[in-house]
Amino acid sequence: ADTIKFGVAGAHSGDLASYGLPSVKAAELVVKKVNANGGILGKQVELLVEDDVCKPEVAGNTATKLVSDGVNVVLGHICSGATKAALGFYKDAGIVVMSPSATTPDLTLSGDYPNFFRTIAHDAVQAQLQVKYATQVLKVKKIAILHDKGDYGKGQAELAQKYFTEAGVEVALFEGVTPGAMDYSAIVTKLSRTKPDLVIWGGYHPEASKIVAQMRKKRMKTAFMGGDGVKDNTFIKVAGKYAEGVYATGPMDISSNPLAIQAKKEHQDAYGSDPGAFFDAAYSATLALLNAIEKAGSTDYDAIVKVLHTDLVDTPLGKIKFDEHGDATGIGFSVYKVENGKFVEQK
Amino acid sequence: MDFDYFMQLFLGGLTRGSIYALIALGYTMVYGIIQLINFAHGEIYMIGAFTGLIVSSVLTMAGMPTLGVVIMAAMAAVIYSSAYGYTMEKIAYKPLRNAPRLSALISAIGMSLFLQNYVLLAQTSDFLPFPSLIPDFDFWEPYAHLISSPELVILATTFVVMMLLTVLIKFTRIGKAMRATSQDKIMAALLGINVDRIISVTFVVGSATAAIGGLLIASHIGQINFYMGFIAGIKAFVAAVLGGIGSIPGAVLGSFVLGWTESFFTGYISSDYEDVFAFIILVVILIFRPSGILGKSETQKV
Amino acid sequence: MLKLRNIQSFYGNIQALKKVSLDVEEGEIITLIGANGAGKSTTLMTLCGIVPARHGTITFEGQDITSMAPEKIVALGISQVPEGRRIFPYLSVTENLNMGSFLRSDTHNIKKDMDHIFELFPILAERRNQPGGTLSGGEQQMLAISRALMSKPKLLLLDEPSLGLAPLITKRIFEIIRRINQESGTTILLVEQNANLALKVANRAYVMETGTITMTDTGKNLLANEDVKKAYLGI
Amino acid sequence: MTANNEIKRSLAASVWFMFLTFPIMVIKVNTVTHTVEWRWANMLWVGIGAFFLSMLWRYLLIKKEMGNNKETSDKPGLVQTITANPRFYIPALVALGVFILVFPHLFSMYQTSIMISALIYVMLGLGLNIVVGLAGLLDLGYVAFFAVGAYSYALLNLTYGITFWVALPLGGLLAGCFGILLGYPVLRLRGDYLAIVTLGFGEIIRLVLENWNEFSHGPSGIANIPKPSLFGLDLTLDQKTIYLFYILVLLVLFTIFVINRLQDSRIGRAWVALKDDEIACQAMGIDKAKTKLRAFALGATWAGMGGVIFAAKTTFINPASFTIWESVIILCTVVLGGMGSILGVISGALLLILLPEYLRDFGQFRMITFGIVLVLMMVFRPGGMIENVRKTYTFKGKMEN
Amino acid sequence: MMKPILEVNNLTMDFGGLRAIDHLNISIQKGEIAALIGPNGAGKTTFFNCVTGIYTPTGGDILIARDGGNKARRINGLKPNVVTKHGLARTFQNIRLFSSMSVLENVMIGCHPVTKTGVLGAILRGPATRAEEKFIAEKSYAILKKIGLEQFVNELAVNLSYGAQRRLEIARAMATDPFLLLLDEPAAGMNPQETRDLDDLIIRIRDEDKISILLIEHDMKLVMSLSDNIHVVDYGKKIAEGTPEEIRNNDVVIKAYLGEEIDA
Ligand SMILES: Nc1ncnc2c1ncn2[C@@H]1O[C@H](COP(=O)(O)OP(=O)(O)OP(=O)(O)O)[C@@H](O)[C@H]1O
Ligand SMILES: Nc1ncnc2c1ncn2[C@@H]1O[C@H](COP(=O)(O)OP(=O)(O)OP(=O)(O)O)[C@@H](O)[C@H]1O
Ligand SMILES: [Mg+2]
Ligand SMILES: [Mg+2]
Repeated sequence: ADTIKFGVAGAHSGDLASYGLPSVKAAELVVKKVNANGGILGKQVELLVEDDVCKPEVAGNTATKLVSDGVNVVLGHICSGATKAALGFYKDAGIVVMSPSATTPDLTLSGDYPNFFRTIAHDAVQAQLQVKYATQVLKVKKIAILHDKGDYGKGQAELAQKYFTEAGVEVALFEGVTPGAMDYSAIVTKLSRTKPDLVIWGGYHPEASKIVAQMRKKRMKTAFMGGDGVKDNTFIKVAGKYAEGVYATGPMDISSNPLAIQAKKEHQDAYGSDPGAFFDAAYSATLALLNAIEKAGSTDYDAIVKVLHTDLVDTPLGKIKFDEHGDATGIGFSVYKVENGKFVEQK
Repeated sequence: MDFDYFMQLFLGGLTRGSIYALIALGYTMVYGIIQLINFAHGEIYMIGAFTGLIVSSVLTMAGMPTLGVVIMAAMAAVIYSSAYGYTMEKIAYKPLRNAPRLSALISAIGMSLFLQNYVLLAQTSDFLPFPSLIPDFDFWEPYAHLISSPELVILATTFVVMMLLTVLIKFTRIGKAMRATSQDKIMAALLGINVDRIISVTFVVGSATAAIGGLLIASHIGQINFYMGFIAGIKAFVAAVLGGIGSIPGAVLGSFVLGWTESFFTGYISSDYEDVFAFIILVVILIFRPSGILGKSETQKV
Repeated sequence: MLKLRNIQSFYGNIQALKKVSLDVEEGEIITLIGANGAGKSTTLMTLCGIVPARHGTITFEGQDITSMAPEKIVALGISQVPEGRRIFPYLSVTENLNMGSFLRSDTHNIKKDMDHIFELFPILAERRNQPGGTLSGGEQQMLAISRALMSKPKLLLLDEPSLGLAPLITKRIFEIIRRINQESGTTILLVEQNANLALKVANRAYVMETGTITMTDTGKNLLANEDVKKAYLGI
Repeated sequence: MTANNEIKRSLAASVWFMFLTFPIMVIKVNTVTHTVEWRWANMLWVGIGAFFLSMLWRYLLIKKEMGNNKETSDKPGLVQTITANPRFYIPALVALGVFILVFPHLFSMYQTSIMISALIYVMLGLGLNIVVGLAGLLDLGYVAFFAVGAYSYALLNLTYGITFWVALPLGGLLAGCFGILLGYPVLRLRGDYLAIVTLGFGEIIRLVLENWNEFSHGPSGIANIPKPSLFGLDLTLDQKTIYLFYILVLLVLFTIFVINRLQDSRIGRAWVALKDDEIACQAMGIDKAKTKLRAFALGATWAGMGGVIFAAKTTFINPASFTIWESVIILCTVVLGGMGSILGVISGALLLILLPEYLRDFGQFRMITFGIVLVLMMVFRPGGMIENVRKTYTFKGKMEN
Repeated sequence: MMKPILEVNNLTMDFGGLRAIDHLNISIQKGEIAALIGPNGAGKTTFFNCVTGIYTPTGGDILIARDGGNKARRINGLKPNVVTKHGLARTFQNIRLFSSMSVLENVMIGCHPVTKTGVLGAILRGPATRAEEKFIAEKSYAILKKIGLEQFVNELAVNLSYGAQRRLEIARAMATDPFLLLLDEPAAGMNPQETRDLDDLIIRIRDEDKISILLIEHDMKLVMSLSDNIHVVDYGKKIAEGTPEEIRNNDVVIKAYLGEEIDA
């Protein structure tokens, strides 16, 4: 029974499974390698994978289950809402949690959860970057903001609205659309009447690709920019030719990072497909967590937290450590543009 | 200019309505015959889309010409959706024919969950790109900003399907048998109607309609995943009820009303409360016409 | 023509028929009388295959139909006016009649038969486009009988055809029964509470009590039978 | 009927399922590498599986039919025997009571915590049972009232610092008022029309919570909702959980008591009558709208109280917890357990909430199993786990001959 | 002369283009047994439906007065449950019993309008509620006894024979404390023996319970032996009114309804 218990929590079934399953795979790959090399502190690492379906009420139970099972550290959760609901339980139990994907600024900035870390930059960073790029490079005067009414999307959109307004850009339209709707022609029609210079999207890529496609089919050429929910290869795959020219902010380009290349290859070897959403962030988080345990020499909460804040670790995202709030340093955002079917980082 | 905007919203609502209608038609047929809210109908539509995608990808890779691919994919989708619909009825609904109606509803919910997760496990949870099966017609290019050629095809298909189904139900022998079966199964049997077969036929026809819908809609929005049927199913169900559940033209009209409501509300007010408004329209209409727009009012004599 | 031998049937776990044997010869009018709940309607439903017979055999024209599907039995030429009328409520009067001829293919005769029906029951002609569900009780009864006639059966099963009919119409119904029996040679199995009229029209009759046939004789003899008089004729 | 025949039919089923699952189980198209993966092994498994399952299926169906026929009315099921005879049910109740009392001390906090979830659903199920099981109104938007309760507590606590114990009745009351408000215009709708309108109301409430940030904090929800306090004592998380567990047990008992009383009353009888025949009911002087509204409001009140507890349990709520899916699950608990039967609804709720939790080890197969269980339960026990045998009022007065 | 307890003036009911009731006038005196007869589709059941609030009449007045006093109350368009509260109760042409309830409970439902326990009362079950429950049960039993169904009290209503079900409907209606009972074809589906019992029962209800009766029936033997007064309608219009003797010999009635000879 002497193992390091590594929890992985997130949506592993249901409609959001595609955001949660890549993290499981990342953790599996890393742990397999670590265990093959003799484990950590002489112990094997044991994965405890628990589904929260991205629902806050389930996340509470998931967290309790992991805590009851004696988990040492947790990778997850995936959705901000579920993360928020679960954090209290981990905090009381003194367990470090690291999310690859929960981007609500509050989670770290509120200071309520010293046990929380993340390997993704929070939404405010992203929004500021979007504003900077839009005003300085694209020189937009008037924008429209759409979101999916969800926890993640609307949060992003609201931050964008705040920063764009501060920057003196007119926000001509701010509306939520229904996720999963079969058709967005009405909102696209409305967009085309508003004539914005840029459409900012807060939300995930499936809706984004539907909206972009419908814009282009209506012969609308307005630029479109999304957040990290859009910067996903599935977006290009799904939106196809309509993806061309779309901007998306996302974690800085790591495709030349040898660790990232290797991780991707491991995934292809093991599962025969390209990795999915948040894979790199999850891979890095797993490395960071395991490294912290190793460096701390135990699974003691304070020791692990201390290492996380101080020790630089080499990951697919680059060399990272965590600032006083728990946000990973050195993993800023960049703006990407789809060119010839690829996200190309814009300098 | 503003008329142009109105027209765009009008046509957009019409397209959205047609999309709902293609699913609502099957819903309403199944409801008509066994008074079951077939929660899993949306999943049949999803399976149609998946089958279409799989077959078309395989054939494309095998080097078949586009037209052939489209035809083969459509046939496969229709055949498989029908087969799933047929099997589903035999497994999950037929044993429950004399059970309380709510039990059948729960069975349908279970079936819906099963089919979703079956596709999730056997295929993927990811969104998959769906090829655009309908090309942009050149002659239509001047009006494409109003309504695109694929949307035009969807509209036309909805119309044709509705007509065919209406003719089927109103004028053919099997249609008469369907109507009789839906009203009194024992009496229908006493008049020489094979009730089991009629119910199966209804599921097959309803599922085939859903498959056509699945293909067209998937090709219109360009993506599919295992979960696409659920929301579509709910919306189509609302549309079918709005129009008067059990009525074929009602399902189409209800879908249009729903489509327009959503479109105009988004266009002139705000899409934030689009669905809220759609449901309010539903409530208001049902308050004034408790059996839906074209529904039959209760004619049970006291 | 029709033979029932030791039929037993159940509703769930309630046994409705304990031991029913009866014979109907071609061209006869047979009446089945009995108190409420004796199992008369169940007998008719069992022989049409709606209620499964758990024991015993039913043969029709020499063919075993005991476990045949209802629609197959009906196709052999049996037609029933069921208890409770079972009019299709959303179909118009004409459509209801058309359903009666569902298995027939002689289109032009169907039209003629329908006109004939409208002659017999003018009120139905007046209501021809009204949904069946909105008809009055008696109108529905007429429609149910007409619908059965539309199928031109060899064997016609009538379950309380006079229920809810005005005296004038009741008389007409019994005339019709006699007439189709004589003119088209239709065999008739009649269940009636109005035992007086029913026994008068019948060649032979069976008396049923709590799921069993207890007596059988010619209609005339039963009319004169003291027990029958007391129990079923109210004399 | 012969075994040979059965095998033939199962073989046919097996072939049919191999055909049916062919594209989805066998072919997997990789759109990145443009390759096709043919998984023929799957087809084999489907074939073999379908063959044996089909045999089993047919066997069970036949058995079910025989069971229907054999079971005589004077031999009630096991459950009925136990619940009807004090000699059996008193010891059973005592044992159950003791078990419940020691439960949180025997098992881990996780077990207690999911038991709390399950008990919340027991409350919801019993509440919905008033609407669906007793009054026969199909309500697909029950979660709306649950949301009203949860948000009542969260918001009142946030703005006015109102505590759990004040919020509990208040949340119930508010939800009840909502029930009347929403019910009034739509109760004349019949059957499935009512179902769809209630579904609409459920969605409206959720969408308003999602969109109206100023009021409800939008989709990001409300966090740090306090758990109930015990005389201002400072409790650990563990103790708080146990405390909440006991509160719920009491509330469930209270619910059972109330429903029992209602069932055997003038009101309860009116509900049953209304379910049987609305027109005859009105002809007996029963006000249809008022009677239905009562059921609706009572059901809503319980959902509201459930919502308050839910908020206290999760300490975080957002609109995503109140989707149609939630209403559907609650409905499933009612029907699966046995509509109208208190014991049935309780077992249904426990099964449906605990099952997915205990199926955690199934991982991805969890939901598919869940779906299969729903279908199988309904096919083989359409009346629910514990079929409701309505206890009719027995005349106890003297029956002179 | 006493004022009528039910007075219907110029009642008209249209269904789309169909006029089912056409300026019909009928009045019922206290203590009378009246019959409403007429061909199928004449509008008899529709008349009941209008009077009991199931349909809102297109035109005309329906007035009731419990004691035949001068204070008549207009009940057009009131809801069925309100009409019942005012003292009109009915049975249905197609039996409409509460199928999942016992015989006793069916009658107990009939007591609904004369009792008043609410939600709170039901939950608390105080002495008043308990007394009321006892009262309901005993009253219902007494009615069943009068109707002759007491041996079936705890039986499910659906398990009764047809004739018994018809009588149970009458019992249920009586439980609402009506002053006028409207019976729609009470003898349909009964054999002659049962019909005779019904005859006695109706007379007893009138004499012992002081409930007046209006019945629709096609069984002429029953109608002729029971009725004080017979109203004949055809195509929604009244074509005759009078004592059984008068009606039996009325040519118009014979032609439209009875046929040449009657077995009575
Ligand atoms: N659907 C049913 N479910 C359960 N029991 C039934 C059902 N139909 C009839 N029964 C029972 O079966 C027995 C026979 O009923 P059946 O209807 O055949 O009698 P009947 O002779 O036609 O009487 P009636 O003169 O009242 O029509 C009765 O005891 C009745 O209660
Ligand atoms: N809801 C309705 N819609 C249309 N027509 C109706 C409706 N209800 C009744 N009718 C018609 O009104 C006429 C009177 O019907 P009603 O039921 O009152 O007849 P009735 O006198 O009771 O006849 P019966 O003796 O056959 O029961 C009938 O011709 C019937 O078709
Ligand atoms: Mg009968
Ligand atoms: Mg009538």
